Amino acid sequence: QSFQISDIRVEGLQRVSAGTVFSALPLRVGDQVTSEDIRMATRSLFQVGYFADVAMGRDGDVLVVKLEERPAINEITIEGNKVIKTEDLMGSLRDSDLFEGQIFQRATLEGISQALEREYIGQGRYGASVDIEVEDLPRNQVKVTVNVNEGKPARIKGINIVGNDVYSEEELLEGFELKSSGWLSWITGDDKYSREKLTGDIETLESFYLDRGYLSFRIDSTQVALSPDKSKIYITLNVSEGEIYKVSEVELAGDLKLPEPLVRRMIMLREGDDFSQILMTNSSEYITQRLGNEGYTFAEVEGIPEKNEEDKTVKVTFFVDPGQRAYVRRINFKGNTKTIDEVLRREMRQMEGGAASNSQIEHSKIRLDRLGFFKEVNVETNEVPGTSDQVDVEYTVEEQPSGSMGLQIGYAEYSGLLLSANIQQNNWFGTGKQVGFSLSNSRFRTAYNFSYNDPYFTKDGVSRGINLYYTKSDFANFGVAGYSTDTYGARLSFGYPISEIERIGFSFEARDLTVKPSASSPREIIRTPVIGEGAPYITQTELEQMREDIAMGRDFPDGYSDNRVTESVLGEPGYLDLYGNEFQDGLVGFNYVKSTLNRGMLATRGTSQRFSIEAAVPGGDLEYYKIQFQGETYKPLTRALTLKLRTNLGFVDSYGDTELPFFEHFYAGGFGSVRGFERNSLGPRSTPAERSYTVPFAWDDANGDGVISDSETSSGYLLCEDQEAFGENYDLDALKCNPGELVTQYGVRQSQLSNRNSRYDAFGGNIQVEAGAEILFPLPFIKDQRMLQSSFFVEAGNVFSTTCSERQRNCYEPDIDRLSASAGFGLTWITGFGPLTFAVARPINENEEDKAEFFQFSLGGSF
Amino acid sequence: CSYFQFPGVHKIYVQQGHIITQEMIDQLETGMTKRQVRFVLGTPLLEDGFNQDRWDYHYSLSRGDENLRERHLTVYFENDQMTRYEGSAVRPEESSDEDETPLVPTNIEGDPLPTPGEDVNDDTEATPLPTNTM
Amino acid sequence: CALFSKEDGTEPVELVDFEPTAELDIVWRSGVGSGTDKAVVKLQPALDGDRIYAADAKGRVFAFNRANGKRLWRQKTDDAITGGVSSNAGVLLYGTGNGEVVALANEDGKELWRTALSSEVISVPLTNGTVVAAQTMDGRLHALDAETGETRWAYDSPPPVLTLRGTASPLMTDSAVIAGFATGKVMAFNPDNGLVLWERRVALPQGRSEIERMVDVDASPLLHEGVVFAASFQGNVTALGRNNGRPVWSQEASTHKDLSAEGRTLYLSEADSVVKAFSTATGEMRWQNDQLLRRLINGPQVVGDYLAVGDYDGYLHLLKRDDGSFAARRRLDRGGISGTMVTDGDTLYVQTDGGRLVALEVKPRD
Amino acid sequence: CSNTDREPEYTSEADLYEAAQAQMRRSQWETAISNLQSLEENFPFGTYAEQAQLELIYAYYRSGDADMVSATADRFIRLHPQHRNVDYAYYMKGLSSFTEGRGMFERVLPTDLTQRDPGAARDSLDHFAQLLTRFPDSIYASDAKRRMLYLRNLLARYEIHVANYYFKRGAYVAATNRGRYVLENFDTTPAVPDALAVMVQGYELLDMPELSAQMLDILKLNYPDHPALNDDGSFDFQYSSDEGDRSWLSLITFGLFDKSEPPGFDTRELYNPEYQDAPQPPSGV
Repeated sequence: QSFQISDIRVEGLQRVSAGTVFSALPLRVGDQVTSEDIRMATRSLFQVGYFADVAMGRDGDVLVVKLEERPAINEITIEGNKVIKTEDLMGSLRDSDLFEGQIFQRATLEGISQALEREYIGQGRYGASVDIEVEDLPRNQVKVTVNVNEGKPARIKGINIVGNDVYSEEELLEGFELKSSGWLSWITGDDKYSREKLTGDIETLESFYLDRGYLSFRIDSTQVALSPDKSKIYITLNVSEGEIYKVSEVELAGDLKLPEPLVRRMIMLREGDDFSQILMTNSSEYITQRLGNEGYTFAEVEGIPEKNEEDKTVKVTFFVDPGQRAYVRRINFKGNTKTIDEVLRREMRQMEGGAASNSQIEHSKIRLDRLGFFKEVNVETNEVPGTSDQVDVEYTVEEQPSGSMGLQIGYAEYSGLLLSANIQQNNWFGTGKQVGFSLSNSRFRTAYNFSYNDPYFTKDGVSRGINLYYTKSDFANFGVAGYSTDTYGARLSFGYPISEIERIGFSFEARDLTVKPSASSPREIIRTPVIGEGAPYITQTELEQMREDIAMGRDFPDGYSDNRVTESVLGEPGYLDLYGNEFQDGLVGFNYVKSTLNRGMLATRGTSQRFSIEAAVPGGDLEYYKIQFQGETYKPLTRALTLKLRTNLGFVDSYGDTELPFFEHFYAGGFGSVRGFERNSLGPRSTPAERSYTVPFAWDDANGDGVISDSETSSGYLLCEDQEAFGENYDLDALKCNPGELVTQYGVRQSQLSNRNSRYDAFGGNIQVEAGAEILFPLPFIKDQRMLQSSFFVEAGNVFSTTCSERQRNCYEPDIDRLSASAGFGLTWITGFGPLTFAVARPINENEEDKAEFFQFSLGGSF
Repeated sequence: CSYFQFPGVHKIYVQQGHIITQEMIDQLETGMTKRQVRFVLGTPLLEDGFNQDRWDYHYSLSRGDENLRERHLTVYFENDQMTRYEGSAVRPEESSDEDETPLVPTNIEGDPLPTPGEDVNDDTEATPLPTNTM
Repeated sequence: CALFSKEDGTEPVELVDFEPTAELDIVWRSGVGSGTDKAVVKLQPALDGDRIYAADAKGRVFAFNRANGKRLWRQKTDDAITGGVSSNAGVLLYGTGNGEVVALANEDGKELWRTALSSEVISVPLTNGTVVAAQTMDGRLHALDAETGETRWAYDSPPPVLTLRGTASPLMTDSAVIAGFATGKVMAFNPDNGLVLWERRVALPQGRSEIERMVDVDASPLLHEGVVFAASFQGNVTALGRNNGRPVWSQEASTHKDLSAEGRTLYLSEADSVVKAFSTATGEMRWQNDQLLRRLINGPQVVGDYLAVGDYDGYLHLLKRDDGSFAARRRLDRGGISGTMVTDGDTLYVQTDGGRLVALEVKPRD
Repeated sequence: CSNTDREPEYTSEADLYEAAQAQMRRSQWETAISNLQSLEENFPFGTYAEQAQLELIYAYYRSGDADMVSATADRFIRLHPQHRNVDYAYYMKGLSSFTEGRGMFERVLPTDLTQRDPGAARDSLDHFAQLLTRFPDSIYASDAKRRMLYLRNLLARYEIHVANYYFKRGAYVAATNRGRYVLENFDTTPAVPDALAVMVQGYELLDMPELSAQMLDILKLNYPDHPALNDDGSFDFQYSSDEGDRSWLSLITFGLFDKSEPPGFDTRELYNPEYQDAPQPPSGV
């Protein structure tokens, strides 16, 4: 019997919303309903899957729907999983839509264990097992606990190729991705089996033989066998090699669009050669690409070999189908949320509205990579819907920090408040302009520097840049460095491309430089005075003090007067003595750069050479020229390893009669030069200033109490060997005085011999030779490798000098085994604050004076 | 606005528009429908919404500010039938050989094709495609 | 719950101690090259007349006098021997990892012939004097001419995607060649022309993953009193009529080691190293010994009224045939015992993985 | 191994909701989020359940977690397809991707978004469009429309910048097509006058004078006050195929100083209002 529904009442709803029930219920108020309709409705409600039980009742003309909801999963916990992280497992559960809040069904249990087991088998852990406990919770919820026993990972213990006579097993297995467990396997994990890798390796094996002419090579069968305890895997490949086929004839077919001889020149298979699949595919790729350059973006070229079994020869026909010439409608950029569009578009070699050329599109991608602003650049060419000859080119970039900034505020008792800030941005506000300014201020040093360069001052890439700098320091009383320089000046530089990969540049600089010797300036810089023959040297300050005393009429031993403090007294002249310490100069520079590096930062392919020459313009105070060459090249060794070779050569000399200024010397050691040694610590040493500490003075014990008191000291200078001046009972030997040494009126202290200044600071040299070889390798366990570059390196280098004075230590003419060398591990990481570089290195060849430094670290180095 | 610049500044080729050869023009006949013209000459890049009955095929090649070559072809229609065309092919078949600049210049220096018969066995990795065609 | 101990339930169980009721006396002992060097191979000695032949994985073949172990001759080859040796009718046979079957004259070890097959030979090639049968990893059974080694016929039964390492050695009788395959089937062929006499499925692959569906018959079929016994991995052990393969009985079992039988009892070592005894007539299980759990024991071998079985640590265990309880135990070689052992009824010959050949006799302890 | 500690005994549903409201007022978004989550988990059918989910969406938005905003909004839409405030969920999905591209960098420093890839803002166009198709009369419809308009202006102006570059580069077909793209796709945006100017100049440089004149008439008709128009109605071409004049300074310094570079078309001040901030969710239970 049927009845008309006057109303529908739903009971037992907890978690599911009424809306879902009504949308699933095929009946509506007012329908004439039979028992058959009700049975249908019940079934459809069941299909929703949320309800354990559905009962339809009638209360007069009201349809009563009694529902019992299935429990919902309140919580899923996974225990015992080490190899695969919980989120990944949860992720795969979510893929088979099992997650918290989901309705729990019997099938869910089966679903969970199946999903997890599939996950483990995918990792080659065949022995893994999963069991699940379900625990009821109040309010119709359940807690699901999954404990996983991951078992041992199945490792490949043997790969055996049967039937290979011509090539040895090692040769064949070398190109395989799957390897049997070796000592490196725990890092690379190449002994974990996966079916995709095996199919990939089988293809590698097939192409190995086809590339060498074995056209009838066949893989008869492959077996993957597991040891009974499911922990060891054995792979067997049964092959039959067949013979080498020779190329009998090479034919071209189809519409070449290019003159035939040009196309033939690109085919690398000649009659009579052994057939080679790789040469055939490469030839077709070159032709395809050449057609692409002519605008035939959709060209297809295919080489078809036809075997002749009897005489083991093969006829190769290249079918060329140029397809229609394609044009680029639009070039779109995605991902440059910071860099402005023009900075990317000006690197494009493919024009919108022009014929599409694959090599130009690819070349433009490399130019974007070379900017150094992007971590990743990808390009896609998509057909414009509705046309057969128009494409849109999509460049997707991922931006990376392309600069460094730092702020240091500190206080040190010797330097007072130290404040320094520096910002160097190669993509200033995304405009592609390079802007950098730094200011640092402390009690003994203030320095300001501003640099600005616009690489695209003109659309063709003429760059223009200015650089202003001002530093002022006064180390005078503080013997930190051998000298300090105050300098200010401005530099205008510009450059332009002379080809796609070569640039030349010029720079004009005006510089005013003042050298300030410090108390411990070495003698090469400023002479150290000596009083009389054989007497020890005294410092400049002490010489000034003597002059003052003379001027004030202090009594000097006879014969010493201001005129004595003459040439002979002052020791051999240092540089500043000869040329003063104020230098105004104009500097002219020229540089030539050729770079095919594939990325602006952390390159992994290509070569770059930079040659530069800088000279002081005659008429300035200095007359020197400086020639430098930097070169680096990257060669792929294997899929993961890259060899980086680097060299750095420099030569500076004077051309006029003024000598080479010491502040233009090259230094070596530390980052960017020879890691493992202290920064700028290699090469020739300066001779330390002679200093005499002994300042004995005369004292006659007038009151005989043996205690020095002011009244008893005499003033003025005494000749230290003059016993009578000191008074009879004064023991001169205790004075340890050097004959001819003047003594002043200060008190007698326990006299110290004038000790040499023990620090032999590096003085630099005018010839710089550096070279380094590095093996770049991906760090294990790290997913995003694009911001990291780690390497084992061997570096050697030193600075030499052609004008060594005999008293300078460690100063040699250029000589190979004088190169200080080190080996170690280096890491560079590009962070928002600039490149962070670490190095750990051990010297393998040291000169006497070199100071090794095992661990070195730098943040925000300029680049 | 060209201005005197340093000698030897590397300027890139800028190529715009369609390469229409004489062979294509010979295939044009009056009365052809738009679909047929599109098949012969290709989809016009400068399809102007305001002038449905006029298709312009412009070609230009310049380097820096020097205009090396410019051609133009306009096709006129009346209710989907070609009435006439005016203009010339980019490279008339019998062009003199002094006009050597290529139709689609590559802004890539030195296109190093590997010398034929390069020995395959020595390279460890399969010879990579010459991607950075420097 | 054990927080720190390494136990995760997959280590071999400790040896239980017991009151020995028999003694294992070593008759003689001699070296057989370098043993199996950890490769999963099937090396076992072969008894022929008063000699015993054996080979190691590096290609050295030896012949000894069975009574005193004196070495008669030694042949050095550079084959990677992965299956062997067997000796019959003057011909000594072994299979190599490079897919070859090699025949030597068992008189002096000189090479008679060598034939390349389609894949690795990881089981013992056998001959009945006229035909040599060998099984290769790609699931093929090859029959070669015993004199010349030329292939007479071959049967191909392609294995499933994932198989167990190793294959069964074929069973040669005068009238048939019976071979077990990775598909879980046992087939009998006419040795002269390769005609299929009968075919029987030992176990059906079930389960979801490829692992659960492995049902390889790696244990060599055993002929005992007119009944052929065959057993599969993760499957069953079954008794089949000799000439038509009709099943007599079938029991659940999972083994990949060779079986042995004596009187009315069949003995086998399960994959998880439980030793079981079944009645040859009804298949009903007489007893089982699970005190060697997960010690990777090899196939059992009857000697006198005892049953010998060796384990991964090199111990040789002697069980009483009537109830399976331990009777004696002796350590032969630290390298482990995994190959099948051979006996002539009262002397047991064991080739250990470390490269030793030991002849033992059992003396009841008074 | 000890079993995990049981969660604190739940306070009543109302207290949890009030606590979350208070935290939101004090913009302690993290704690508000955890309270709202525990409320939803432990009282899935309480009176506050649905409202808590809406508040959760808003809390995630204010805490800047765009992914969680769209995830929570999707879940709300799936669970309560007919809820009266479900339009808020659609709206918040659009809004979260609208502001996602704006890192601290852009908000603080004045960056011209029309020259860059709007990033996620491009997806918010479809979210808002979805909102407008499903709930044309939702209270958020007008705000969504205004945001869509703002985004379309952004994308249109982007095209004009590209056209200016291609004029500088000398790729006149490319420049003209960029102009046409604006007319065809962004016809009501304030970039249209500049697009017309681009096409006038483009056709001129492609020496197709009649098309250029046609475009000029349209420009003069619709935007007589466009700066590129001279008083006599002719067009002030920034590029011309013949020689432009150059200051003597740029002549002698090889063009390194005072290079005369045409500014390109940019009449944003004239025709383009801006639009920025975002409203609160609907209150009331």
